[in-house]
Amino acid sequence: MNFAGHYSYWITVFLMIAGLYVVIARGNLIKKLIGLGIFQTSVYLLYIAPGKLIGGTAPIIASGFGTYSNPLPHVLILTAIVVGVATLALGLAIVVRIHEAYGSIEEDEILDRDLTGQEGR
Amino acid sequence: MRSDLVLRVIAKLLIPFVLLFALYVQFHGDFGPGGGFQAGVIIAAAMIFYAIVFGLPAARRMVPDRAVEAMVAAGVLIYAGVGVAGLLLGGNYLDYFVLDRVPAHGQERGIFWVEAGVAVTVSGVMLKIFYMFAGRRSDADDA
Amino acid sequence: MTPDAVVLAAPAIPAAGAVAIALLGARPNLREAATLASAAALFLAVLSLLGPVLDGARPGAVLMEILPGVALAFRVEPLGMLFALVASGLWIVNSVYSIGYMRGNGESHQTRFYVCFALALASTMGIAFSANLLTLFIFYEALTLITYPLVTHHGDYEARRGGRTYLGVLLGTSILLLLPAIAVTWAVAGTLDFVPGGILGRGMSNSAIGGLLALYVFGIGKAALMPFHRWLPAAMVAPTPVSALLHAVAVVKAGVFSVVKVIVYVFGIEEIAGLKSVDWLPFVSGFTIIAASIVALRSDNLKRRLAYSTVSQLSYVVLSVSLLAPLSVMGAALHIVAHAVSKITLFFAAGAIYTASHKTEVSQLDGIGLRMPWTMGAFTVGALSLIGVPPAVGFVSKWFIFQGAAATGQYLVMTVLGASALLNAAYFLPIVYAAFFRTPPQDAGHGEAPLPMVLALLATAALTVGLFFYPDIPLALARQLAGS
Amino acid sequence: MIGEHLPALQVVVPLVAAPLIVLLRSAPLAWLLAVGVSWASLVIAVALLLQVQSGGVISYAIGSWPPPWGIEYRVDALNAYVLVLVGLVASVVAPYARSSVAAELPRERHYLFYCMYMLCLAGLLGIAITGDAFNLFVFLEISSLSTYVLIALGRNRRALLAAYQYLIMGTIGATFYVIGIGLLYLMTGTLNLADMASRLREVHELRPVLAALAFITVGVSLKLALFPLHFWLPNAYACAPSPVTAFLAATATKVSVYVLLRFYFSVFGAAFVFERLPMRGLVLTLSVLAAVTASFVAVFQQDLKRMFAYSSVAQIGYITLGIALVNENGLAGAVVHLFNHGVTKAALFLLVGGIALRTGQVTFERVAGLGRRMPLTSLGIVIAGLSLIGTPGTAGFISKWYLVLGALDRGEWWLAALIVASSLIAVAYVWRFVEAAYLREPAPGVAGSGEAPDGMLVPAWLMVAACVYFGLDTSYSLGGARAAVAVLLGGAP
Repeated sequence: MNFAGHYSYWITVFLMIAGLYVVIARGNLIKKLIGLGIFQTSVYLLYIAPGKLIGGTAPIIASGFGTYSNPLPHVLILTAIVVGVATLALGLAIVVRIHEAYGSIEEDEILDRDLTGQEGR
Repeated sequence: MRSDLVLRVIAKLLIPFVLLFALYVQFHGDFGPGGGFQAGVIIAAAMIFYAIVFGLPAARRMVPDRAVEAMVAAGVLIYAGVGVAGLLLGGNYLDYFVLDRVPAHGQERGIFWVEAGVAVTVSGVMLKIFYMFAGRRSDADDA
Repeated sequence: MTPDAVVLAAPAIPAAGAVAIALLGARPNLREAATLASAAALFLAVLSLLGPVLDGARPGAVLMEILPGVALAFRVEPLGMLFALVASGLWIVNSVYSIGYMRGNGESHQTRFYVCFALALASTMGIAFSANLLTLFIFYEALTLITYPLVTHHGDYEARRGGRTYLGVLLGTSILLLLPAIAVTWAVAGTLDFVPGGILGRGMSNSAIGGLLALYVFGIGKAALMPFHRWLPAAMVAPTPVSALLHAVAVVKAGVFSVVKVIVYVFGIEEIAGLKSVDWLPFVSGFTIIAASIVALRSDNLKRRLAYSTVSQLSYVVLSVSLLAPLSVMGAALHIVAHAVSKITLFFAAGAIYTASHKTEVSQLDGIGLRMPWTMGAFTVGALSLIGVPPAVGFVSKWFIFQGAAATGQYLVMTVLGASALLNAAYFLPIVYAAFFRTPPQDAGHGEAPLPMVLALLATAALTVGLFFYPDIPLALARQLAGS
Repeated sequence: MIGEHLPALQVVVPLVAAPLIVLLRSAPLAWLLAVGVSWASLVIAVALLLQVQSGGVISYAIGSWPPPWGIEYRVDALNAYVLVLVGLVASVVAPYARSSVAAELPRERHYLFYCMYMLCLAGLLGIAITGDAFNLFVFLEISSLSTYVLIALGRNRRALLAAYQYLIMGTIGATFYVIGIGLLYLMTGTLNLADMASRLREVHELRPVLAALAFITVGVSLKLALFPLHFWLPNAYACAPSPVTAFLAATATKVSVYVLLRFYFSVFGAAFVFERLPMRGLVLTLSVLAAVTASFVAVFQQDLKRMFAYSSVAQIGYITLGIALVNENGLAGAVVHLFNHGVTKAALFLLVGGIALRTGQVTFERVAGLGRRMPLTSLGIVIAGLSLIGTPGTAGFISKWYLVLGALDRGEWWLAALIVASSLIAVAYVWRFVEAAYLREPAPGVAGSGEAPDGMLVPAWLMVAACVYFGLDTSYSLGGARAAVAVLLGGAP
């Protein structure tokens, strides 16, 4: 197997694992969202990288060009990015309200406050 | 910041051109990089620039919250409306071919309106997000 | 109405009665009238089916298909006819008695009581007339659930605990054992209908048949075969009319009825007679007879003693059907009737004693026969019937069971029957003796129970004796069952 | 003319209703529109089911681009069945929402609720109807995002945390799904499910396909809360506004199960998933664990919503267990349990919502003596609870029956015994409610107001009646499920 030849996959896998790790390991709600963003970004790469042909151009028919990159992954990922942005925005909005309600964005502190029934600021 | 004269003048000068550029990007989307997404974001960027320079209340006077929400909804409705138009003209949902007597023109017509809807919604959403996050802060300050 | 329509009406009448009772909840007299009216209507409806069934007709009705090939369906066969007749007839008597009891003791939630009672009868009719195992199972579970509010009627700690045992054992056995048994039957036979001669065919090995039989007889927890008998004493926290009609007649008889029906119509007597893998059943039921009698002997609480007596008597039915001979099957069917009328008399008496004197223990009954001569007279008749002394109906059924045992040469069973008759005498007769021949304590200032109760218990006592002299109808139905 | 466009209308009608509601902004109008659209979706779904029954699979090309290039909406007996379930629950929840939302949410957010409700409905219907793997992801996210918002609308601040947790888990799940789709796309070059299925047969390089299967399984299992990936569910269900809980419990997880079924049986093929791989043992083990442990946990909950949420996890275990049986009876049990459990849980959560409206919280202390104060609500919970247990004569029995038969068909006696034994645990938690409601005196100081408003009681009781009806007359529920199973086992999607 050609390890170096698959470098885009290595990057993808690295981003995937790193993002997932951040989501799981961090207690800060914002950092979790950042991790989630990295995790999603790896998917963008996973889709787009194979769609590129070396020497290919944008798929607009013009004289002098014979090879085109596959446009479909781009379209898909454009959608996925929009979804990702929406998720991020919603996540942040919820975090803002959590901060207002609990006075903290650290997971352990929030759970602690829920247990003791203590009010936020 | 609000009293910075240079910024205010530059901003007033710049914003029309930003909006114009947005329109260029919007209509160039047919045959080059561009389209509703990008144009919508640029429009929103212009508004956000305005809000940063002149303050949130001023921006809200110009584009009120209600209008922003209406933009979000209207854009989606335009998009869906194109689809329904396809239905009414005898094609499938989102069928652009039937929008004009010449199928190729129908495609262009369809994508034009769809991109317009996208631009409206995207700029609305971007503004809405900005208003929400920025608004919280000033609400908190007022309180 | 055609007989087919009457079959549908049988569960519908008490259900409609329940609605009427609920609506009339604010006016007790009208409410009780509704109970009596629906009881009478039900009895007449069931009675109208008797003629056709005796002539060999099997009226039935199909409602809707629940599973492909299995419908919610009713079909009247002799055993179901007998059971329905007993339950609906005794409901009238019991309603009269209930009115006296509930008012005499000032019980709360009376509307709920009568509603649930009517619904319980509706479920009983459904069981009696069910045409297949699934219909039987549906109404069997419905009966369990609808009697739960009756068992926990008082709502206190005792009632909750009794209710848990009641529900735990009955639901537990039916879901854990009966449901898989039905599923296996379906998988093997491809049908769940009750067919004379059985439906299993040759699809199972002998040992598997033995296992399936075990799933059925233990899964039908209402038959109170040991070790799944605990719910019956637990159910005694209920008001006495509930113990009388439901836990001496409807519910427990639904259990043994189901066992008989499964053995006759699912397994088929001829099919499994002589199989080594099913000959454990007489031992289990024989053990239950003796063990429950001994427990009854040692119980001071009157209702508890009656409950264990019921456990023991129910196993008579299972025992006699497990002999797998036509005569013993007749005996089983007859004992369902005999035990019903006798035991309801005994419970009526226990309730009357409680209402009049608030006494619950056997040791408190010294000399009570002098104050309540009618009640204790009826009690004596019921006790003698269960011991098997003529002229009471208990003698008839025991006679057939004995003959069945003799015909199949089951000497162990004959020994069990003899021993249990002695045990029955040992736990009933001291009560009678104490009631009539011991000197009463001086402080007891009470007379007979309220009139409706006395009337009810005299009626059932008369029935106990009457059926000895005129056993034609039950006998004819039992003969059809055994011959079919 | 409308008949041939029903597949598109199924999704478009609620999708268009959402922005319309934002434009309307008025709560009563929004509610009216939501009810109308929900009912319309049900009508469309039923019409589609009838069309499928008479004319076979319906294929609808969006934008007239023929599949496999364009997006295809593809309706067969399986997803028509799911569509009807979603439509049915939506059209019962929508009328119910009026009173409930009026009590639980501030007035200026009402239209937002209905907008999100419509989006969620559109998303769920879209997942079920689309025949395109990536389109499915988009609808998955539409429904998920609106669900997060709906949960965050809950009264308690814990709702925010529950929504956040669900957002993280849901996004991870959806991203896993998309990774799996990406790998399949790399191997087959198509996103159309039917096309993908046929091209997969020719793929010889198995490793990416295995990875795709793993990613899709984990991703979808997160969404359907398969044990042990269920931790988001109890919080989300317990904190969300009552109509949301009812709607989600009855539909969201069910639609995810549909996705799993679609991929296992139609795309990868049952033979590949269950015979060449040890998936059967895995799914079976997890399902049994879910059914047993979640039921046990449910017994010890203090809050009714939480209790029924854990019960949902257990019931999902039954559904996946039916899938793992991979035979006709087992699958019929799984598919019919989708429907029956959906109806049962909708009834339960709608009724519990009524209690929440009257007593604020739905802890066992608060429901003590409820049988007197809210007789109809209590009775309804008991009947629906019986269906949850699987008492004969209720819908739940039908599914249990087929699961047991499926286990017996495989000769797995112990499994049949486990299925019936675990339903006994359901008796324990349902009976906790019965004892509290009927056999305990109300705690002092609990508000003694009466029944829930009719607007809530009537829809809830409709569902209760459905629990009984579908236990007695199974020609629709079971007939549909068996047709769906025929599709699954027939191979072609």
